This record gives sequence, structure tokens and C-alpha cells, in this order.
Amino acid sequence: MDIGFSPDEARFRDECREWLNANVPTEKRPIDAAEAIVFDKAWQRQLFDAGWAGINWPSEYGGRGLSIVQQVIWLEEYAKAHAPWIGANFVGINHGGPTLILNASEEQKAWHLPRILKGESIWCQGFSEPGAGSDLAGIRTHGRIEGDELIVNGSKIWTSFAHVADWQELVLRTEEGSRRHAGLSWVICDMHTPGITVRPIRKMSGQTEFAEVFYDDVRIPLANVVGGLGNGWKVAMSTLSFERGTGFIADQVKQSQEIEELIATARANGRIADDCIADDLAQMRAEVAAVRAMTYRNISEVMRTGQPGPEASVIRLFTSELGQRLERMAVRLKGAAMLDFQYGDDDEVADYLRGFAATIAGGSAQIQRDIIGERLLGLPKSR
Amino acid sequence: MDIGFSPDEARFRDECREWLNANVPTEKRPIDAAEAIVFDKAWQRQLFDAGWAGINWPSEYGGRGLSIVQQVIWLEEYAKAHAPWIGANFVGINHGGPTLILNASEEQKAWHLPRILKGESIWCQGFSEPGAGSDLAGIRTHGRIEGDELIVNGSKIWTSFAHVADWQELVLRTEEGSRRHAGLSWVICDMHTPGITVRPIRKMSGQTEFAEVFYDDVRIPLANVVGGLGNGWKVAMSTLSFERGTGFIADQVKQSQEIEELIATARANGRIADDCIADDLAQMRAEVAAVRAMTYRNISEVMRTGQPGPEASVIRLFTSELGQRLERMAVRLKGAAMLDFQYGDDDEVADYLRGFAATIAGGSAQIQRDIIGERLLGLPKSR
Amino acid sequence: MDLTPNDDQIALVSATADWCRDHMPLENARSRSRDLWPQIDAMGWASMTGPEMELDHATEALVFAELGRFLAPVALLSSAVAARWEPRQVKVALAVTEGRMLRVLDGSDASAALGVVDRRAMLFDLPAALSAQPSLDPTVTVARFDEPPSAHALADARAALHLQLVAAAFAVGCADAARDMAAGYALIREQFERPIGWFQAIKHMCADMAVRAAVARSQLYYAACALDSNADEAAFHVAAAKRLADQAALENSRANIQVHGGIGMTDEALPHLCLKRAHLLQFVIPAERSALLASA
Amino acid sequence: MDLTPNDDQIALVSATADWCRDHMPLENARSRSRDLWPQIDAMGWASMTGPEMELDHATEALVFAELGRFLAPVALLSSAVAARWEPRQVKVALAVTEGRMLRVLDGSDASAALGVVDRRAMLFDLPAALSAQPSLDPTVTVARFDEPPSAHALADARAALHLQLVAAAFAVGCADAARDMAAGYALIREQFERPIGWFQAIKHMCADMAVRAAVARSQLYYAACALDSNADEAAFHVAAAKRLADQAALENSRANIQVHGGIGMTDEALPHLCLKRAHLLQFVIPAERSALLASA
Repeated sequence: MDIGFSPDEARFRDECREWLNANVPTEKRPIDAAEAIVFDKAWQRQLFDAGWAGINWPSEYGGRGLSIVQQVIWLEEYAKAHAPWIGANFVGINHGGPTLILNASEEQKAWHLPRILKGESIWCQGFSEPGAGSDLAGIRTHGRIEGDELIVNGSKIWTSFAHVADWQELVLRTEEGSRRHAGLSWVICDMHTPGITVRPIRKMSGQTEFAEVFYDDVRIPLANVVGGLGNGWKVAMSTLSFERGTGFIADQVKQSQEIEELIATARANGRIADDCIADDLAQMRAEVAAVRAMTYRNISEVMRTGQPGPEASVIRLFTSELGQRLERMAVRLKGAAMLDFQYGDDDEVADYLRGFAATIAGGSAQIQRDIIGERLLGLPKSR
Repeated sequence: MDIGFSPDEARFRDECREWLNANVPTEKRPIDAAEAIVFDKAWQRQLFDAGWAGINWPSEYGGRGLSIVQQVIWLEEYAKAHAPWIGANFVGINHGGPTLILNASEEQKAWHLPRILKGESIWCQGFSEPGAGSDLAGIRTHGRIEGDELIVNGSKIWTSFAHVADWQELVLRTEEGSRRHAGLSWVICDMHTPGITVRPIRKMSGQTEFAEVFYDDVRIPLANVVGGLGNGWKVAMSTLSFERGTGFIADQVKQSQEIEELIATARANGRIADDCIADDLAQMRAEVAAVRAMTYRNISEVMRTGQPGPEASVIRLFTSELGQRLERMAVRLKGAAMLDFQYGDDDEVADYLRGFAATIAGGSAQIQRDIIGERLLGLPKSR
Repeated sequence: MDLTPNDDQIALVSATADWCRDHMPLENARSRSRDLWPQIDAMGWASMTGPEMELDHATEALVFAELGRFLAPVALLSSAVAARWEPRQVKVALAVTEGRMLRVLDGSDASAALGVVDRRAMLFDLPAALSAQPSLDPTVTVARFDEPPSAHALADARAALHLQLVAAAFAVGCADAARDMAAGYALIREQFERPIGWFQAIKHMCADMAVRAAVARSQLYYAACALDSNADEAAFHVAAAKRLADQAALENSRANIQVHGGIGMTDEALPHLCLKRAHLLQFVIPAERSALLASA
Repeated sequence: MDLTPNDDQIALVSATADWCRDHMPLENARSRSRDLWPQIDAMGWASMTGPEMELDHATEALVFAELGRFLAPVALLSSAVAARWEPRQVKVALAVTEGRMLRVLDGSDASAALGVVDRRAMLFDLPAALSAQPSLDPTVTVARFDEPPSAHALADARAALHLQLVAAAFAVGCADAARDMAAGYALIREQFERPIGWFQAIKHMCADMAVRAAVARSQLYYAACALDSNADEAAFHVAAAKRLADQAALENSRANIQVHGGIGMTDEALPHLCLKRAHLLQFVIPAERSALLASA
């Protein structure tokens, strides 16, 4: 075991850093949704042109075909350089693309992957439904096969970027009368198809980043099914493990920066003289370090076996709760200025309010604990 | 609402205090079990003779027939005077006796209650079994009716004072083939009956206060059944509410004393300079005060309606966890001297180790939360 | 000794709840009209312990806990304190000080604001027109003063305890509201083909909310009685009530959002209103360590 | 960069576990014979990073976590540190200092004790015969000195970090042992006609144990590597590992007793052995706030 990097890797890190130092935009990512999308697309294109998009994606689809460690190095340097959040490209880059790489046909990959990397295709998710949040298998949106098309009816919710997306990774029921995990399919849905209505939902932090999506006799070609009809559950699950390979890196580096900033703030405003504050900061600094160690262990596991270990679910749960504690500390240090928050502000209070999602979205903390108890410890399934 | 006491009550409090000041033994309750039982019996007799036993028990059975508030005042003054724990008389006074008052026949009450108050009858419990801890309805110990006797076989566990007890409140299955709550009976078992074997169990704190009890064709007269054959569950539950009327007072006063002692200790050894210690102490002092308020609310409810409110289960859960936090603070303030603990010591470490029982015995913290969720909030039963 | 409300108090609490449900439902908390305050004023809540009604703090605490459940305007807190210790018939805004900075909450139509500096209640004079902005709590506006306006201290030291007590009562109400919302949702929301309240993970989260609310409410009653009887340890008991009520309000509000899942994070659902109110109340005389550790 | 054990390390850990299961099972922890130490010594664990074997701290940490799972004698910690920084072939007891008071743990057949004073590792000379008594941890004896005996500091400042690291490894093993005991019991113990591990209340308690153990173990690996590479921030990483490992050991031990219920509170069951060991390890160079907040 060692925590050092090879000379090649060190050189690669230097290259990342140099390019980022020279190219990270000086202006902030815009808050306005319409301006943000223009910004996101331009920045993704710039990354692609310079060879920084899809570092560990296959080179035949526009990626660099490099190792996961290089991807990790890139993400670490990216965060350290305070490069902008990839915003609207998030789902395509971190979720839709990886799912296609693992499950899609040659045609599907050849068409979609380069467009994702270039920032030409914006993707959104379509998993959760009003009646199926933590219980993904409770999906009721359904597609009836008619000729070579699916006729889709139903609705999805909590879909980020729905109003700007070109494509959606849509999981729906394609076998009438099927129940739970059976009879689901994972489909590429063109968001410009007639019959789709998007209703934005405002968060308690003021943003309207996510939306409800309604499908009224929406026609999707059967050719857009990924991984075969009825295999939707398997396809959706396959991405989770890909996502968990490097998906944690960005969060981890962000938390490393946050804890140092919090310590600096507490030193500057004198609050660190309160031992309770100091001890919480000390504790979280140890925990943030441990998350990096866990993430490295997980990546080492992927390199060794091609699969993240079962402890990926531990990272997910622990990171989400640690993130919330960091955000709580940030507002605690803010004092009565917290009262001045209003919708439209993009500060520690907005982060804190948005951060409630961390233990809810993508499987609540309760579901994560079930998974850990059942998969890591072998306890009996209660559901 | 008011927190004052009437002039009569204030006079009663003075009487309690005067007598206790003059009569509380100067020597500590012995640690040795055999010596302790002699001590406990003598002290109980002294209390009875002076009119302090069974303050709110009916006067026809040797009690004083006074109000629950007077009982509360007595218990408060008792604890403040650092009067000895009633030890071996605990089950008879706090559990067996109250159950008899609510459920037993005239003959049973007339014979047993005065003996309990005088310290002549030592009682022990017989509810839990190796296979039925939190799940009391899982009881398997059974009694076969033969003539006017029950022939009992099975075993009980976690029975405190089993080795010194004269009588046991024994809950067992008297209907063959019955399941769960049905077919149980609550029986007075003479611990000197042939066929009873007691195996002491050592706690992790070193004491052997509790034991496993085995029944091998033990004959108990049917006349010893309390509340009717097959009504054991109802009889056992009836006591819980009685117990919860005043049962919390002694704990509460003890915790009030503990927190003041902890604050004094932390001031004396300088540890209070650590804000984390100071804040934990401040928090627990607030919580101890709240427990008194909750206990008073509960007693007020009993006075008003004859029944403790459903929030008695809240007091139970909160007090047990608060007690553990107080004990943790005590060992934290002890520092490395904690390492010197050995079996036989009766100090903060022993209290801490014994204190694990608080969230396990008499219904685990998990069961208490189920009860609160179901009975207070009306959530669906999960078991 | 009696820590249960009597029949009169029960009737008053129940009438308060009825009025709030009709005139000030939580669903409308974000869009309250300026006419609401005169109606509230007419109900007399802002002068319960004042010279006309002369009710005790125990009754006031019971009613304010109920008002707190509906996230009633925070100027009720400051107005009630002013009405008792320096009687006036007008709305008094709530002041929060931090260093030199003064924040005036819920200041519309108020000519003064009441807050506490160094454990002493102060009345700040307000200019005729405040430049108020939206605040964290959507039911409240905030106006900031870099330098505090002219002010005078209230003569009686108990005024600060009074403000801490009614703020604690509001927090208890907030904790209750969050608990009831969570339990109500856990009963009707289904996942995995069962109400989510069936699952111990949710059930125990709700149970802990019930525990926090019950603990805080009990101490609130005791503290109110201690203030009524001018007990020596009133300052400790009120501080203890505030500490436990603040924690119950904040932790219950957070748990309520978690129980609600996705819908709990939206602006249109109600849980965030409790959260934001809970945060606001933390700034109204938080219970200091020293007050809790002071010898009686 | 690789934070997974290699094949050699896996084999070594597995051999360690096999040996412990055969020669030092947890069931016998209270009645270990005096012959155990020579056997342990023969296995070489106390000199893994010493001049003969020259293994790295990463390998040592892996093995010590395994030894910690079986609550191996605590003199292994001090002996391993002494063997590396001041090579000697004898058992070195573990010293815990508090003010002037020195406690020597597991001192039988030891002529010296190693502990840390002001972040500096010290070797204390011991008299020929110690008046040792039972301690909180039934596997350990304690001898008290009101005034510390003669001592000298080890030359290399890293010796103190080394002791902190192996103590963290023991704590990680203790946390693992408690987690596995709890999960194992939750699978076989039935209540309400189901294994108790079916209930979310128990399942989530076990899940949290798994999280704590995984977090602490990861940081242990990182800290060991940082010490191996003499990284500037090694002191921080070792302190972080100790803090998280201590918490995991103590909280998992407590949770394990709760999962076991009544049986968990008895002397004859094993859970209390983990609890008592966890408490002991808290006193071996606890991670200070200042070390965790120090700039790299």
C-alpha cells in the first residue's frame, strides 16, 4: 500500500494543473438558468477541445482512454483550481454516458457519446416518480409497444435540468401488469418529442433546478431502448457501480476545501476560541481525510478488480452526512447574518438548504443503511 | 399550573426531612449480598415502624393511604437525604405490591402486602426468558393444571435478588398451545418450593445481582394465580402504569444530584475550562430539569385522571438515555483512573457499566421508540 | 403542584388553535396580508400578561406554543413583552442584536423594536419607514441597522426572561408542528407498498421528534411557573426551556424534511417553513452555557 | 497510489487471524497464560518494523488491526515501537501517564515500559517485581507509580506517532470485532418470531457500526502510508486515524452490547471485553484537537 503517484502520473498532474491555471474562467458560473446553460456548453466544449473530457472514456467515442487514476488526478486538480461545476452536463458526463458505455449498442454509443463529451447533448434523469422515490421499483410510468415505437404515459419528478435537456435517461414499465423490478426498460428519450410537458419545481433554497415531467402519448422509437426491453433495472443498477468509482472524487475534494475554509473563517472571526467549535472542526477535518482515504481505497479496488468494493455504499452515506455537518457549521459561523438570506442568494445558506438533498436524493440515508446492513453484513432483507 | 406545594404538603415535607435526618443510617449499604439482605430488611422494618412505608398504599394493608403528591415528596426527600437504596425490597415495593393492590384477591392482599411493607417478604421478578427478552409475549415457561395446582417447567432470566427472594411474580403460559399474549397467567411463586434452581449471573460490572431461575416440576397452588387464569398479560401491563406514576421520581432526584456533583467535580479538577465539557454539563443540567418537569406533569395527570398520560413512555426512554450520558460524563471526568477499576469496586465505573441496562431492561430503547411511534403518534404497528 | 393545564387554559388553547386554523393557516404563511396584525391584536394575545388581562405566564406560554405551531408573526413575542413591562397599545417589532449590528424583524407598522443586549431588554426607536427586505423566514421581513438607533432599557430585569420564555414557547410550537407534519405524512405516504411510518427507521425518527417536543414542552411549563412565582431559579429554568425548545424546533424541522423526502425540499411544501422559523428563533436570546451552569 | 493490501499482505493478515483463532481465541481472553507472550514473540509481530524484518508500517497496521480484533496483549504496542526505534529483544510494557501518575499496563516479565509524554516517546525503567493489579480490561494488569521511575526519551520523534498508529490499529480491530459480533448475533437471535437483524432499528445500528469501522480503517491505511513515506502531514493523519479508530471502537462496543441485550451485559459473554479494551485504548495518546487542527 502506498499513497504516492508514479512519475508519469505526477507529470500528468502537472499538465492538468498548468492547463487549468491558464484556462479556468475568471467569471463565476451564472445563476440565471438560461445564461448558465450557454456557459456550461461553452466550457464543456473547451474541455473537449483541449483533451480533458472523458479522460477514462474509450477513445473510439471521443474519450482519452486513460486510467482511472488519471481521471482521479484530473478531478482533484479540477476542484483545487476552483474550476466551474459542470452544471447541465452533469447527468450526461456522470450518469447517462457511463450507462451507455456499459450497456448501449455500437450505434447508440457512436452517436451519443461524442455529443455528450462535446457539450452538444444535455441529458437529464428520469427515474423518480411522485409515487416512487426511495422505492424505485414502484415506477408506474409505462410504454405501450406499437409497431416500432413505445407510446409513453406517466410522469417523473425531481428531474434536474429537465427544461434545458435534449435527452433523458428514462426508466419505465414496458411490460403491462409487471411488478417491482421486472418489466422495466431503460430508454433514451428525446426531450423535444411532442407530448412532454415540464413543470419546474422551486426548492426551499429558491432555485428551480429541478422539475416534474409529464408524458402524454409520447412516442419513442424502440431503437432507443438500451440493454434490451425488460432489462431496465439491471441497466440502471450497472451505472451505480461506475458512478461510484470516481463519482465521489469531486465531492471529496470539495469537502477538503470546505473544511479548510471553515477553519480559516473560524480563526478569522475568533469563534475557534470556543472549544466546541474547535472540536467539531477538528473532528470533521479527520473525517474529511478519512473520506479521501476511503475514496482512494475504492479506486484502488476498481483498479485491482474492475469493480468498486461493497464499501462504496459506506462512502456514499458517510459523505452525504458529513457534507451536511460541514454546511451546518458554515451557517453556524455565519451568525445572525443567516437571517438576511433571500431567494436568489447563492451563499452558505443556499448550500445548507440545498444540502438536505444529500441524504434524500438517489436513495435516502435510510435506504443506504438497509443496503449496508444487508449487503455488507448479510442481515436479512426487511423489504 | 403551578409548581408550589400546599401548606399541608410543605409540613409533610418537613416531617419527612426531619425523620430522615435523624434516622438515615450512617454506614453504607453493604456490597456483600448476604450482608446487604440483612441491612435491607432491617431498614425496611424501620421505615414501616415509623410510618414511612407504603405512603400511598391503602391503609387496610399497612399503608398510609396518603396522596401521590405526598409519596412524591417522600421520595424526593428520601433521595436528597442520601437514604440507602431499598435494595432487595425493590421488586416488592415498586412492582409486586402495586400489582397485587390493583389485581389481587382480598386474601392475597391481606397476606402479602403488610409483609412486603415490613420487609418480611422479599420478592423477585420472573418475566424475561432466554428466548423472550424484549418480546415478552414469547414466554415459553408453562404450568400444567393438575388438581388445584400448577406444575411448572421452564426457566426465567435476569431475575434480580432471585437467590434471596421469598416470592416471585411469575408470568407463565397456562394454556397449552396458546400463542403470544393469550394464555398467560401472573402467579405468586414461593421461591422455596422444591424444583427451583437459581444460577447467579455475573454482570460485566462484577456484581451477581441477577440470576437465571430453572423450574423443574414446581408445584404452585392455583390459589396463587392473580387476576384470573389466562389474564397474565393484562395483569402485568396494569403495573406498568402504576410503576410509571411515581417510579420515575427516585431516578429523577438521583439524576438531579448527579448532575450537580458532576459540575462540582469538573469545577474542582478544572476540566470545566474545556467548553465541550462545560456545554455537555449545561445541556444535561437543562435536561435533568426537564425530566423533573415531565415527571411532575405525569404525576399531575395521575392526580387529575387517575392514569399517567401516554407520555410516561417518553419519560422512560429519555431518562434512560440521559442517565447513560451522565454516567459517561462521570467516567470521562475520572480520566485514566478508570483503568484501575476491578470487580468489587462500587464507583462511577461500576455505575457506568451497570447503566447499560437502562436501555435494555424492561423493554429496550428500540421497543420504547416503537411504542412512542405507535401509541403517541398513531403510526402503524410493525410487529 | 400541578403541571397540567386547567379547563380554562385548555379552552383558551383550543380557541387559539381554531382561530389560527381559520385566519392564519400554515398554507398561507408566505402571503400574509397586512390586515392580519390588527386581527391578532384584537385577539389580545399581545397583551395577555399586561395590566388589563393580567393572565399568568403559564397561560401565556400555553397559548404562545399554540401560536408558534402556526408560525404566528414574531412581533407577537416582542409586543407581548413590551405590553407587560412598558404597556403600550402598538405593535412592537422584534430586535436581534449581534455586535453593533441590529436587525429588526417583522417591523412593518411598528414604531419600536424590542430585543435583549447583555441580558437586558431594550426598546429601540424605529424610523417612520423601514427599508425591510425578505428574510430567511418567509413570514418575516428584516431591516438592518449598522449602528443601533436610540434605545432605552426596560426597568424590570424580568423582561428579558419574559422574551426568552415566549420565544421558547414559539419554538415548542414549531417543534410540535414539525412532529405532527412528519407523523401525518408517514401515515399516508407509501413506499415499498406500505405507509413509510411502518418502517422503524421512520417510526423511530418520529418517536425522537415526539420525545424532543415533550421534553421541551415540560420544561416550558416549569419555566413559566417559575417566572410566575418569581422563583430564584427562574433564570435557569427559562434558559433551560429555551435551549431545549430551540433544539427541538431545529432538529424536528430537519427530521421532518427527511421524512418528507423530495417533497420536503420544495418551496411549495410546508416543512421548510418550520426549519426557517426554527433558525430564526435560535437568534432570540439563545440559552448561554453560563446561564445553564449558574448556581441557583 | 494503491490503498488495498497486496497478496503478501493479505496472506500475512490471514495467517495472523488463523494463529489468533487457534492460540488466542477471544473466549479465553480473560485467562491467558504467561506462556502466551513467548509464543507471540516468536511470531515476530513485536518486531515487524524493526531492523531484522524491516517491514513497512502499512503492513504492520494491517496485522495489528487483526491482532486488535482478538484483543491481543497491549504490550505488543509498546514492544513494537521499542523494537523499531531502540531495538531490544524483550517485552516492553505499555505506559500511560497522567500528570505525575504513571500506570504500567501488561507489565509482567517486562523490564521497561514505553509511553508518551508531551508528544515524545519515553522508555521507563521498571523494578524487577511489579505490584500489578487487575485493571478495567480483564486481559490487562495495571501497576501504579505515584512518581514515574527513571526514564529516557527515544531519539526519533516518529516513535510517538508509531505508538499512536499501532494503537489506532488495535482500536480498528476492536471496532471490527464488535461489529462482527453484533451482526452475527443479529442473524441468529430471534424476537417477535424473526431474527432481530431483520428490524431496521437493529439493522441500522449494525450499519452504523460498519460505517465507523470502514471510515477508521481507511484512515488507518492512509496514516500508515504517510508515516512510511515520512510525509509532512503524517502527524495529522496518524492523529486523525487515532481519533476515528477510538470513536469506532468505543461506539461499536456500546452498540454491540445494546444489540446483544441482556446477555451483552454479562461477564460471561464477550461484548464487554471489546468495550473495556476500547476504553483502555482511549488513554494511549488520544488525538488532540491541536494535532488535528495543525496546518500541514
